Amino acid sequence: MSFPLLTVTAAVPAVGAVLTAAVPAARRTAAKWLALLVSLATLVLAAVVFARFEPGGDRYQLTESHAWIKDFGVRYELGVDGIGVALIGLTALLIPFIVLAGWHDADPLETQSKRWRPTQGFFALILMVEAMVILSFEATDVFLFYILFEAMLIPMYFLIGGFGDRAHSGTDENAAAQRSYAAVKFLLYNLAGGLIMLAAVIGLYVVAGNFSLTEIAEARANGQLDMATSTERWLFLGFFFAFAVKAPLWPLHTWLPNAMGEATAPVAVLITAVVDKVGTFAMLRFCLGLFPEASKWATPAIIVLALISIVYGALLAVGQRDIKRLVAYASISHFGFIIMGIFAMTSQGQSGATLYMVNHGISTAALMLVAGFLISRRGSRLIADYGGVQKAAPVLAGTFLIGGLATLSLPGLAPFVSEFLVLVGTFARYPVAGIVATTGIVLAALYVLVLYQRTMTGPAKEETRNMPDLRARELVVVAPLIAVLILLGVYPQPLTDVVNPAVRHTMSDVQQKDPSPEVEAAK
Amino acid sequence: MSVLAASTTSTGEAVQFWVLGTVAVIGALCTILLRKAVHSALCLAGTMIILAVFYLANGAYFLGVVQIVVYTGAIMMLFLFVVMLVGVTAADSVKETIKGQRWWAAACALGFGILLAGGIGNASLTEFDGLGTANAAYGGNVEGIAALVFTKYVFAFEITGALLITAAVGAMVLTHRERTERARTQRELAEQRVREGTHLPPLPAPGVYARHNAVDIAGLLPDGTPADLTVISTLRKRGQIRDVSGEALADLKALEQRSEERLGRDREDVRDIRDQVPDRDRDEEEASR
Amino acid sequence: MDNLIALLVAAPLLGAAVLLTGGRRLDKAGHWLGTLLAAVSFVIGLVLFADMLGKSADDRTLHQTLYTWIPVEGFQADIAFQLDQLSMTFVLLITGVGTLIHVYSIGYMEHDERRRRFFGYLNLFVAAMLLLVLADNYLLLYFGWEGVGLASYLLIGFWQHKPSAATAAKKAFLVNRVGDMGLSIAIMLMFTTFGTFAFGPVLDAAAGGDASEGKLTAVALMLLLAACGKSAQVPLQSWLGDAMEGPTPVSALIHAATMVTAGVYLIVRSADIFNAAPDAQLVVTVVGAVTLLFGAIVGCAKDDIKKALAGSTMSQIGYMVLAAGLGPIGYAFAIMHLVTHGFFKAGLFLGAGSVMHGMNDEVDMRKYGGLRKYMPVTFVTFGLGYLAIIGFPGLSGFFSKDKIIEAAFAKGGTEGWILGACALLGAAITAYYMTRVMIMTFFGEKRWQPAPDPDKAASVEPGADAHPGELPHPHESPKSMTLPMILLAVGSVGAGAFFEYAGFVEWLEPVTGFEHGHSPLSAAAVTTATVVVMLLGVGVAYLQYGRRPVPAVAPRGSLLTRAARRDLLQDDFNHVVFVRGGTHLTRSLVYVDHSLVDGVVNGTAASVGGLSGRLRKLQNGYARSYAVSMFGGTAVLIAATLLMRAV
Amino acid sequence: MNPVNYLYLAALLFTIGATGVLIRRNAIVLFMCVELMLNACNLAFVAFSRMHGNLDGQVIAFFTMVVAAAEVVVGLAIIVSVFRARHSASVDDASLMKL
Repeated sequence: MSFPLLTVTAAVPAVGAVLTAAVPAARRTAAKWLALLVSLATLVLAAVVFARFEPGGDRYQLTESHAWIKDFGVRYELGVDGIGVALIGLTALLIPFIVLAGWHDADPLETQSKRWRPTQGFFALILMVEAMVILSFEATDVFLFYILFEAMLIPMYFLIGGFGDRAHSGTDENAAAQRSYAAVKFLLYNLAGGLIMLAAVIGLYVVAGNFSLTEIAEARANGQLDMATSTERWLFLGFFFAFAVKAPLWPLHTWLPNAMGEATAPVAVLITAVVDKVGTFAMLRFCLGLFPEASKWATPAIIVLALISIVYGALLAVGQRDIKRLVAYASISHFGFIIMGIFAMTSQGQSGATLYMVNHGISTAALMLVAGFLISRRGSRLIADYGGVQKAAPVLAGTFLIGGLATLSLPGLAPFVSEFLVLVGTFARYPVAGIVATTGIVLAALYVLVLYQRTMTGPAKEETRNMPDLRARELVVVAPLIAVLILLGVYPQPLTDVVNPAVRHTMSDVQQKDPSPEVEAAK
Repeated sequence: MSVLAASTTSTGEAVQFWVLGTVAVIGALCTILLRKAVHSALCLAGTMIILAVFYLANGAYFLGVVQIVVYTGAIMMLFLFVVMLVGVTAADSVKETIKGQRWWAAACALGFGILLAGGIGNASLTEFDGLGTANAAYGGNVEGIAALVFTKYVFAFEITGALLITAAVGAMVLTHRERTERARTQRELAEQRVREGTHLPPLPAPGVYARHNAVDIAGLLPDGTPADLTVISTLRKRGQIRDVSGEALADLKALEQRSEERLGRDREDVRDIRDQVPDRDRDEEEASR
Repeated sequence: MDNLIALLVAAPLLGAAVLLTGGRRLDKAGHWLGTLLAAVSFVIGLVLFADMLGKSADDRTLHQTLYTWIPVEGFQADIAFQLDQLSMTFVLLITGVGTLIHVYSIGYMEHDERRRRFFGYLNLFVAAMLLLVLADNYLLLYFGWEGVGLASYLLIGFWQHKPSAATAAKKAFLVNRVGDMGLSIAIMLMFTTFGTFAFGPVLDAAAGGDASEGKLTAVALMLLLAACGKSAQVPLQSWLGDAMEGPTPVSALIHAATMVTAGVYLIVRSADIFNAAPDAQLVVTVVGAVTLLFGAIVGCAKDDIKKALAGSTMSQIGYMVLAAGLGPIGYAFAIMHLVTHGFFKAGLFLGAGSVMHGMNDEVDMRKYGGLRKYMPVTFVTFGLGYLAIIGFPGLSGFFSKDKIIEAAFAKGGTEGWILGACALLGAAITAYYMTRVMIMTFFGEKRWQPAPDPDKAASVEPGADAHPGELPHPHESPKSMTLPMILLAVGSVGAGAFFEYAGFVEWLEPVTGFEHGHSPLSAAAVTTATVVVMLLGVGVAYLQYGRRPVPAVAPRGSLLTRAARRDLLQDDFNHVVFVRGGTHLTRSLVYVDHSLVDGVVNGTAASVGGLSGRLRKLQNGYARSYAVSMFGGTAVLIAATLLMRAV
Repeated sequence: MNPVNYLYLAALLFTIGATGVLIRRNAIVLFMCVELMLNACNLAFVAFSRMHGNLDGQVIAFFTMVVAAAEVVVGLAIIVSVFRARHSASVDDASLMKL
């Protein structure tokens, strides 16, 4: 038996979380360093996974399989394909920055008791989320995945509800009420999705007799497992609903702006850049892998919803007055692109969607973390409270602009590659959808530039005149992210190399071929 | 009674069943309907004894005896003790406080009873074996039960033993009251009385000297009326004060009558005093006797 | 030789990277570094040019492939360059003019504390522009296309503390994005039609007639949309006037000489597609003709010297687009006019910058007058540029513009006549407004003696040495500024004749193709007509502004004048339709999101909560009450059991 | 007579006991009613034991008694301590089990 690399990759942050939580109250700083070290160790392990993964090899690699609940055929079954590897890499890459960006976000307040240990809890919860997310990218057992999918709500709930943004307008009680509203909304929304998924998981078990993704997919491909069309559709919808809540897809999106608005910036990044990716990832792996026919059946409707998400999210982003909510709506728009790419059922679309998941994670992290630094300086989330920051803090403004440009998919930065692939892939099959989606790029420019103009340019306001520029710690957070954005923007090959084979498998799962160009078709 | 293997029972047992069964049901009804807890307890004890007889009639000799000894003798007595502790005379109010409770209870009980009866009627229990062979297997009912208890049910038996011990300890823990604060000294008590200023000297002693010296008899005020303050608070709360003022006044009246007759004088005001005697709680007085 | 192509882009890119991340320690030498790297790029360009001249005409195209940019199943985009005659022309224009403007900026931005960053942005622009013209596929071109958009955004908004500059920058980027949308749709169409978007295969396939004309027309129209955005053609022209908020060198380099001509490049580059889509070509010519008149009319009404020149730019690019729309008879002339325009318009802008430099950054021409004595060099160079743009015989504008007018007539049919007439009319108006600018600035009496209006002074460009509130002391600019102006003036004078006689058309022919048009009018007739209308325009302007004093406050003017001052109401239209409409749309959507989408969710939550509140009353805390429910429940269970048994 | 009548009697007694639980408020009486229900069950056990000729029923009844004894001990102790704390043996006074 080989070394259980995947288990270890997920276990390191989990153990780290427990250790961090156990650090005594007085040794706050030690807890932070511990969390940072653990997250860096996880990053190293993820790099090892990346290196050990052979793009030309089997579909699922580094597999592990142990019996878990024998009576129901539930197995502890892990394995990664290229998509999983890319997303594990994203998660492991972002967590150290999230930890570093949230360095002071959970310091206990003066008024709190000395025995209270919010810092330890904060970092432990972040590591816990990391462990669960990584494991969910690795799980090839539907039941195991379901458990993780649901379980990660718990630490997220506490992160949102327990550690709110200290920059808020209004009284503390008011802010606490809003925070708890956001946390409960997050939880209920996702639980509702999860419950419906549970029903579908049980249904799948009844139909298929086990939970193994690989076995079920294989049986379906061989024709050993026949599902009635309606059964398959219902099961598909059950899974898809849960993932669409998590992703989030219009009209199931309203929890995201609340959650991202009320949480601290690092937690907001954790939500949108990491946890939500589980939803889109699962669409690719489980919806398409388990229910290819139903996926094809539902595609038109999903494409329409995704289009609405794109345009609607962008328009609402334009209309926001709160920086973080603006980013949240922008994310909704971007998730629309990802989902559209997945269901376009073309190689370009799906590769693009996978790259989009990674790139959106990094670009949103860059934008949101810088926004968090900005907000922490002024103590307000309202765009109208800023102006002329550029003069006082040029580096902050510059990094903010780069994050924004990445969000609007400027060529040369990573998101462009993925967005264009999604557009091309969609256009090849659904030209009208492709054209409508391109309006998204105009609207993206609008909300990003309006945000930049209102916060960074113009005459400096009294409160922003002496705003300090980025500190060393903050620069350490932002600079590598920007470097990665540029690198993946001009040289995305390392990613595409691992993603392409996985997409080829997915395409064969759904038995789709790329539409061939008109000229070739004519010949 | 020795051979209980038929599908019917003897006529004697039938008579016994119908007579005692009726009494048992009446006892049960009285248990739940009588207002005073002590009456309920007594009725229940009666029902249990009848059940013991039924056990015996069913060939469960050991259980019949245990029922009397343990249930009626020990458990019911325990009930009575507690009733005594918390107030033997306190009667429940008959007024229902929860809206619709009685109706719901009645409806549920009726439905439940009918369903149970229907269930029993539905079951095919037309013939039965009797306990003859079973009792005879080990040479008697007690031996048979013993054999079962110490073989097949030995674990259950041991566990019930543990349960009993635990229950005993639990009961002690629950009822034992740890003194959580230092007992106040007499000096402190005196100071408190002074501070409160309601009743400075020690409370007057109960009893009417030379006539009654029991603690439940209130001392008499100079005008012959009883002073409740002289009786300890427990009895006062239970309303168990024996009032002898009437007696005393009657004696006084008789004395005055005699002296009247002797002196030939008419004293109207004595009658006034007698009218002031409250004729309250006549039934309570009876209850305390 | 091939490997040098990447260096062309790399040099300024390196400059941008170093200058933008280097921090304050580069403040002292940053501008020299930027200028040097632009010059290096120019030198490499010259080397490659010399090499190219040494080869035969059909063998001049160079390719360099660096690596595969986006390798995805069925989709391959390379980082690969293609250097042919067309690209070469642009490379020399961009790096040449670019270097001159770097030099000019050293003086112009001398007192700006953020000069290092300015040079970083300029370098970034040069790199992106080179990438645009050197790309060998449309996706890489798109990269450069957006890159110049970004550089333009950064440079227009360079003085970010001015809200007007920030707004103008945002507007420019947004309007350009609408055009970019066209480009990306065009690329997607190419991909689905041809399975690739590299120049070679796509253009060959288009020329070979493999694709349906409908598809090609769609592609061409989308490319035109892109060109309209970048080249400020109607209907996406509104950003160019506002873009003058940027520092003047930026206006000269980006918004006159190079970036705005990218649209023309795109059309000429995609010549094979347009050739195969005649309907699209017609649209192109119409857009060009409308814009050339539009820009000219706007240029007549503006009192702001830079905005007048911006109108002129729009108009001149209109000429180029018109020429490009004419097909093989016009491509070469479009590029020729593009290059000559690059020289004289850059010269004019630099001249304007020099004037503003000397006039306390005053931009209102009504506050100029009689400056020729104070700024002789500026006067002479500006004057030569002026003569070139109005098409004075012998100067560069004459050669290029005359050819375009001729080609327009040669289009043939009614269209030819209409387009030719438009072009001629445009020439007349050009002469008129440029004369107006010239007279108002350099001739007549001084109108700047009283101190500039304080309100005005505060709102003007706080460029190099702004001392608002002080009296202007018109003076000649430093050498670093005049030298580029002189060089550009030389170009304005000589470029046309040089191209005419050195065989520019033949040089471009392998790339763009060339046909001689058959004009219904003889070449001599067209030339005569052009010169006559030009003189007419000059004359009218002289009568209106030279003979009479210019009022310091603009008269109300006719309806047309007033409309032209407001960019022919285009901005008002945009404001009403897009800005206000968009604001209402987003506001109502925010409302919908909050009350409808979220309302359904919160409503569900509230109704569940209400139901629970009612059910909660059953939970009254009385054990007996619970006992009843348990008892009832047991009864129900028994009933169920019995029923099950009964069934 | 059929011994099934014992079962009917047990059912009746059980129902009476249950009704008592529902309508009485005095915790002690309530407890007695519970005892009544237990006894009714015991009667049923014994009757069944006789019917099936099997002593197991009696053993179970025996255990029931033991458990009932334990329950009574603890229950009464609870009543006493509650009475001490609240000076009341009414179950309705302890109505804190609500939202």
